[in-house]
Amino acid sequence: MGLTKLELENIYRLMVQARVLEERLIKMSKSEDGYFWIGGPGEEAFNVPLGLLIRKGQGLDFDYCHFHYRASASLLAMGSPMIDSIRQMANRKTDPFSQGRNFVSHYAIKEWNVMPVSSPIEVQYSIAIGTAHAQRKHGGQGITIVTGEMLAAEGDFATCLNWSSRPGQELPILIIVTNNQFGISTPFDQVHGDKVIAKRAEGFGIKWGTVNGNDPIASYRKIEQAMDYVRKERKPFCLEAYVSRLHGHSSSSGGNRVDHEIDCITDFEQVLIKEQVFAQEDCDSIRKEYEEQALEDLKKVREEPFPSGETIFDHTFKETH
Amino acid sequence: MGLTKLELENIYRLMVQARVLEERLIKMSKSEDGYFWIGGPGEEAFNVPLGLLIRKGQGLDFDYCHFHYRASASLLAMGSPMIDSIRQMANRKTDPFSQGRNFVSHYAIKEWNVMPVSSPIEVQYSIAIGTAHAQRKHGGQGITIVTGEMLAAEGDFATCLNWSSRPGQELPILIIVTNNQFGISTPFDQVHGDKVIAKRAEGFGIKWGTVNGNDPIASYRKIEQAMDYVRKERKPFCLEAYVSRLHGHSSSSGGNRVDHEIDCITDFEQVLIKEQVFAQEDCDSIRKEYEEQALEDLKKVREEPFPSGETIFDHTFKETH
Amino acid sequence: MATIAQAIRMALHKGETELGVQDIFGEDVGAPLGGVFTCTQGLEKAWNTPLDERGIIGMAIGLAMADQKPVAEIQFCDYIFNTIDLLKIAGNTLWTSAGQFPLAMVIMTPVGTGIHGSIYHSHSFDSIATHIPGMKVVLTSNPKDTYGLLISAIKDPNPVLFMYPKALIRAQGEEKIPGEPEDSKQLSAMIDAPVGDRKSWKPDWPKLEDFEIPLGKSKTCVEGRDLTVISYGRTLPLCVSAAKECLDQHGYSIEVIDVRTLIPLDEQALYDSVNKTGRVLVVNEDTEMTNFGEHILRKISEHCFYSLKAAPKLLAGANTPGIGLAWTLESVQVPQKKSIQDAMIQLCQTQA
Amino acid sequence: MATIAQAIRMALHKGETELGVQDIFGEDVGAPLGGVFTCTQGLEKAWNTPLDERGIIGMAIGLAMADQKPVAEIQFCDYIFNTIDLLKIAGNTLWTSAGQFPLAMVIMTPVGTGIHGSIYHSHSFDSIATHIPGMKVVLTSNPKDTYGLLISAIKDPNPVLFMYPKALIRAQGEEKIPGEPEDSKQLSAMIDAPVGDRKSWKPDWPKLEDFEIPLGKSKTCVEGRDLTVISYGRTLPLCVSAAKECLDQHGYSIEVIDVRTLIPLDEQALYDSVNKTGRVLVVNEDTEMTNFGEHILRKISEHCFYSLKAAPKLLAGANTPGIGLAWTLESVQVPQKKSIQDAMIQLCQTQA
Ligand SMILES: Cc1ncc(C[n+]2csc(CCOP(=O)(O)OP(=O)(O)O)c2C)c(N)n1
Ligand SMILES: Cc1ncc(C[n+]2csc(CCOP(=O)(O)OP(=O)(O)O)c2C)c(N)n1
Ligand SMILES: [Mg+2]
Ligand SMILES: [Mg+2]
Repeated sequence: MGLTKLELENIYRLMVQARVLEERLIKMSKSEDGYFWIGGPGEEAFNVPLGLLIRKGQGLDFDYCHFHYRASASLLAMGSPMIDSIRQMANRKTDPFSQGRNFVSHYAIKEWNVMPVSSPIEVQYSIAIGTAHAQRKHGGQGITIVTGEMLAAEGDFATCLNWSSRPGQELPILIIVTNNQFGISTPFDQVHGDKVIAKRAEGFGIKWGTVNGNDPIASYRKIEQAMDYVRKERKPFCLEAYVSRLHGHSSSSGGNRVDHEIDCITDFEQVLIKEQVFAQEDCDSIRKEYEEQALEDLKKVREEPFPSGETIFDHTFKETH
Repeated sequence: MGLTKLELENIYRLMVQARVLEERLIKMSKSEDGYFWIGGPGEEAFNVPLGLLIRKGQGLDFDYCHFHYRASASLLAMGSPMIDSIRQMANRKTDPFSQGRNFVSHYAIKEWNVMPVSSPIEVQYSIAIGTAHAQRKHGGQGITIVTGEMLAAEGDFATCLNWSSRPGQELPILIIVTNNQFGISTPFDQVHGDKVIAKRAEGFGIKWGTVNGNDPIASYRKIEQAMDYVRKERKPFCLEAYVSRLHGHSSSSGGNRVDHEIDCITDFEQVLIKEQVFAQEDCDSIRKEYEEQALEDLKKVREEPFPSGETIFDHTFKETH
Repeated sequence: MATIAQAIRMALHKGETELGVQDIFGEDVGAPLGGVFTCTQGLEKAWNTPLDERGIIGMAIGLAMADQKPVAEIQFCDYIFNTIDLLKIAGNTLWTSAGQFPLAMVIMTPVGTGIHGSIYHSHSFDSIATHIPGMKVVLTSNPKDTYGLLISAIKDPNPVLFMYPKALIRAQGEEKIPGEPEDSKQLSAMIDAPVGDRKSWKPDWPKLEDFEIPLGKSKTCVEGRDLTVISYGRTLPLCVSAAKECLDQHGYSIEVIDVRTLIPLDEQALYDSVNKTGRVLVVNEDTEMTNFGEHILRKISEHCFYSLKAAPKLLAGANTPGIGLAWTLESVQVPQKKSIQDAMIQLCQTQA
Repeated sequence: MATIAQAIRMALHKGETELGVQDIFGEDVGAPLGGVFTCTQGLEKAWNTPLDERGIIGMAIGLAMADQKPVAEIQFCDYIFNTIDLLKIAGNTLWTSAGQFPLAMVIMTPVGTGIHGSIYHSHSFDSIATHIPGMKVVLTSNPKDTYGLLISAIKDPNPVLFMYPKALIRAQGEEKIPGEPEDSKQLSAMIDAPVGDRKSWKPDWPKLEDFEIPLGKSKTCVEGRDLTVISYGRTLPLCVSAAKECLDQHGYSIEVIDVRTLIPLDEQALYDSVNKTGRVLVVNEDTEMTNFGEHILRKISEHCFYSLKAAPKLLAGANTPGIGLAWTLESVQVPQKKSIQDAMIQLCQTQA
């Protein structure tokens, strides 16, 4: 399959870890451990390869990531520990992304160029052109990556396409649409006449492609190709991935597991078992391992403090010197 | 040429009338008769046919017009007298569009479905979907027409395309882009990677076309075709017209005549003279006739009152009964 | 008793059947969900839009131009901020066209804190909304008013921004909407969609009495002599209950006024009360800089300055860029009953 | 003396050559035009954007995230209203990320009336801007301050909204920017682009002295004892000249303060003045409902209530949906020297 056994194992482990994390977060949202949940169960097969392929680091030579709120698997693949997401879910002061201020899945890591995830969907598309513009001038290998979705109905997606394709000023940006066929309760084809969103890129002279985001190997390949093009050609590429939404929109819609969508992890398990990378027992024990870890993390987090009310004005402005 | 002599004559007359009006308005902007000027000299060959082909009237059975600020020739073709534009330029109380409140070329005629022209470019594209939606439900022959341009860089153009093409909910809307290759001082190809804006419609499954907007006969035919499609099929169509901008952007950039762009009127004159519709003298005397009328109109307007300072709160709200 | 969500639904039902409303729309507003807060469940004319607030407001303006009486929803007011230019157009089209184009349209949106909504589900919008001329602005605090005000909003020939506090949407009112069924279980059985498959479900709308509350009329919720408290939305019931406790526990007689309509504002009622009490506290939860409460206080200072016995006071949201998720943060960022009560007592104790 | 347009250009030149500014952009900001008000003529790092305000602000935020110190222009503040959500993000990113992502960026935009700008070239933006937490806000009134404040804005690690009054952009200042050439003709020859073909033109930048004005410091333009007048932007010079005439003609001693920076606001200076004079008038030209001047007055009421000898007053723009083109309209919709003077006299005459 082009990937080594070790690579496959790694992808699988991260997918399971991400799933287990999300399941734990959902449980927390239904208990006193947290409030609102939103996250990415169902997107692991696409998001893990994405996270693995990102050039992680700080500054123009690395990739700027403008993610939306279903990116947990990418973050874990980049090396973010589960406990940090649990901390944000539990709105603890120790949450390294927002110190208990923001919803879970709203990552922000300056040292890794993970730009703050914003709740308003769409704005990341018009903000991403800024980091990409800086990288265009800087040269090198660093690129900008932006993910999102049905927001392709908002104008900022057009802004992104337009500004990415100015003649002679093309931006090194990978524009990703992770299409799960829904926006909350609204089915995709009720509000979109175009079947393939990425095809809009064509009108702007931007290359584009689609991929089955439930297939981690295909996703890996396609992302690698697309990144390669953007890194070397310093031009935009628009990639649409078809993914599942396995626990509905968020805790607001219950957060329960749905049963009519493809589960990329069970599918991938079958492939790995068939290819003798793993036996079923291995799969089970990997899951168990992460489940235990998540629970242990949660216990630890429960002992950590909430942010104090006196901190509300902190970081409103950066001090001038 | 498919159009009768009478029709050609009428088109020519209206084009000249529009040009003469604009020239008069520009003179006013340089005198004490007015302040800021903006308008459409250079767009007559497209805008006159457009105005003539509109189903003029009030309500859903007629065409809703969401124009931008270069539509004077369409308005004259619809039957608006020159003097009303002069009144707006002179910010008189008698200005029927805004009673001396708005800039010239900011038309608003409820009885003809001419929606208020707004200075913010782009918003007409997202507002137009509203009248079109009402007409979709109503049926009949009435359609919505929206014009604008480089604003195709603003997201509302994408909004318009997206909402016009929802499956089963397609809107009867003619989406027009009058491309004059400039936005104030900024050349089109500095900020657009796509050569043909209308082509963006394709990504949404919307039919589109282009036309030489300096050719009144081609424009007439193309608009007629496009309208026909929209009226009968009750589906969107996107039409891009290439036009000239003969007096620069507005009075802010001087308002002087430029010499390197096609003048549709002199070109059309040559055609008409060649086809023996007119002799050169006829052309000259038509122009003279309108020039005299415009001057007379201005003299009349000079005697008309300004709006009174006491009226500033009028029409803030409509009274409830 | 009905909830605010149910009150909205019933008013919109009357709107679509009797008052000429042709379209009710927004993100997830149509079937199957009927709105993230169920405010549009079971309505005939409700439909789902693309995820595009600019399109939603643009659509509403266009429909109003075509005399369709649209009711549009912005799912959370937190997501209205990319449409301010369009709201301004809604507000200025009549003026700009010198009276030719009235825009009869309602924009509904839930506002405020109280649902652990963190940064983007806790915004207030009263201050920016009231700075957009030409639009009427309502912020309701209970189901009965919600019904009566929404009926008036729909009938109004002008654009009306209709806000309701997220924290109170599901709480039952203390007063009945005239004609609503005695039993709230009965109402629920009639008009709340069942869990699960709703394809064949149809609401059974109760016959309500004709009832409306004119825009621009405030309501005195508690009468008092020592202090006037002016509020609206989520903080209003907190003010009422704090005032009652102040009377019981400290003997202060506090008047509480729910302005209900921010534009037009029932100014005279406010002046009359302040002229009587000589003390004024305005409470809302928007951030406190350039806050609509400051407008109220400015007008009161202009009209009642020489009756004032103590410095007029505003209790509003802390001027921070967001509301924190942790309750330790949210609870001190916006007024709660305790902080309202403290402010009341402090003002009552201040000597002229 | 330099104009505001020239002051901006010179500050941006220093910005791009010495202070790390990498990008100066907006609609028509680059060559050949250099901005519709020539504020960006001759700058190396100035470029033309697509006609897309959301893209412009998004670009600025993204560049700031990549530490590029962007300076973005919105051509007229009248066209900023579709970007409020993005401005809010500029203002909340540091807070939301718990200090990780400071956004050093400047957004410039011309504001106000006075150029017969009708509905969409006459807007003010001070009230809505000051309701966006996390952003500093400047509104300058003369060339020297413009230079000094813009230098500080560029150096500031936070987002700064930098506004300047359209009506004053081309007027020469009364005070020199330290180091500017003696003769304004000389300055013009050095840095104003020639009419016509500019392809080979290069500005010859004067060497200015190091000079900056810290954000958050107001300026007392006229000292006085009877009344404190607080203003900024276009109305500021009108207040100064009205105050001088009031002294000459009526003997009233009026203090005039230019706040210059709206956020952070130099509160103590205002309190000190009002405590001294006992009377206060705030003048600006934004519409008067939920107006930043009401914030100033609320804070003053809180801090100086017992020093006040007369009801504090706001003189601001009429609450209409637009400014009319006809001068008969505009002249009565926003404060002019005459109406300012009338308000001054009236306040001075009011007895405690
Ligand atoms: C600008 C904006 N409008 C509305 C919302 C409320 N909202 C949160 S998620 C969501 C649906 C998003 O759907 P999609 O973009 O398809 O992403 P998905 O949740 O399916 O991954 C909506 C409407 C929002 N977050 N931002
Ligand atoms: C939203 C908005 N931004 C900026 C402006 C200022 N402005 C007025 S006209 C113009 C250029 C418009 O160019 P284009 O759309 O190509 O139309 P044209 O003037 O060429 O007909 C600009 C930037 C505006 N009117 N509206
Ligand atoms: Mg989706
Ligand atoms: Mg153009």
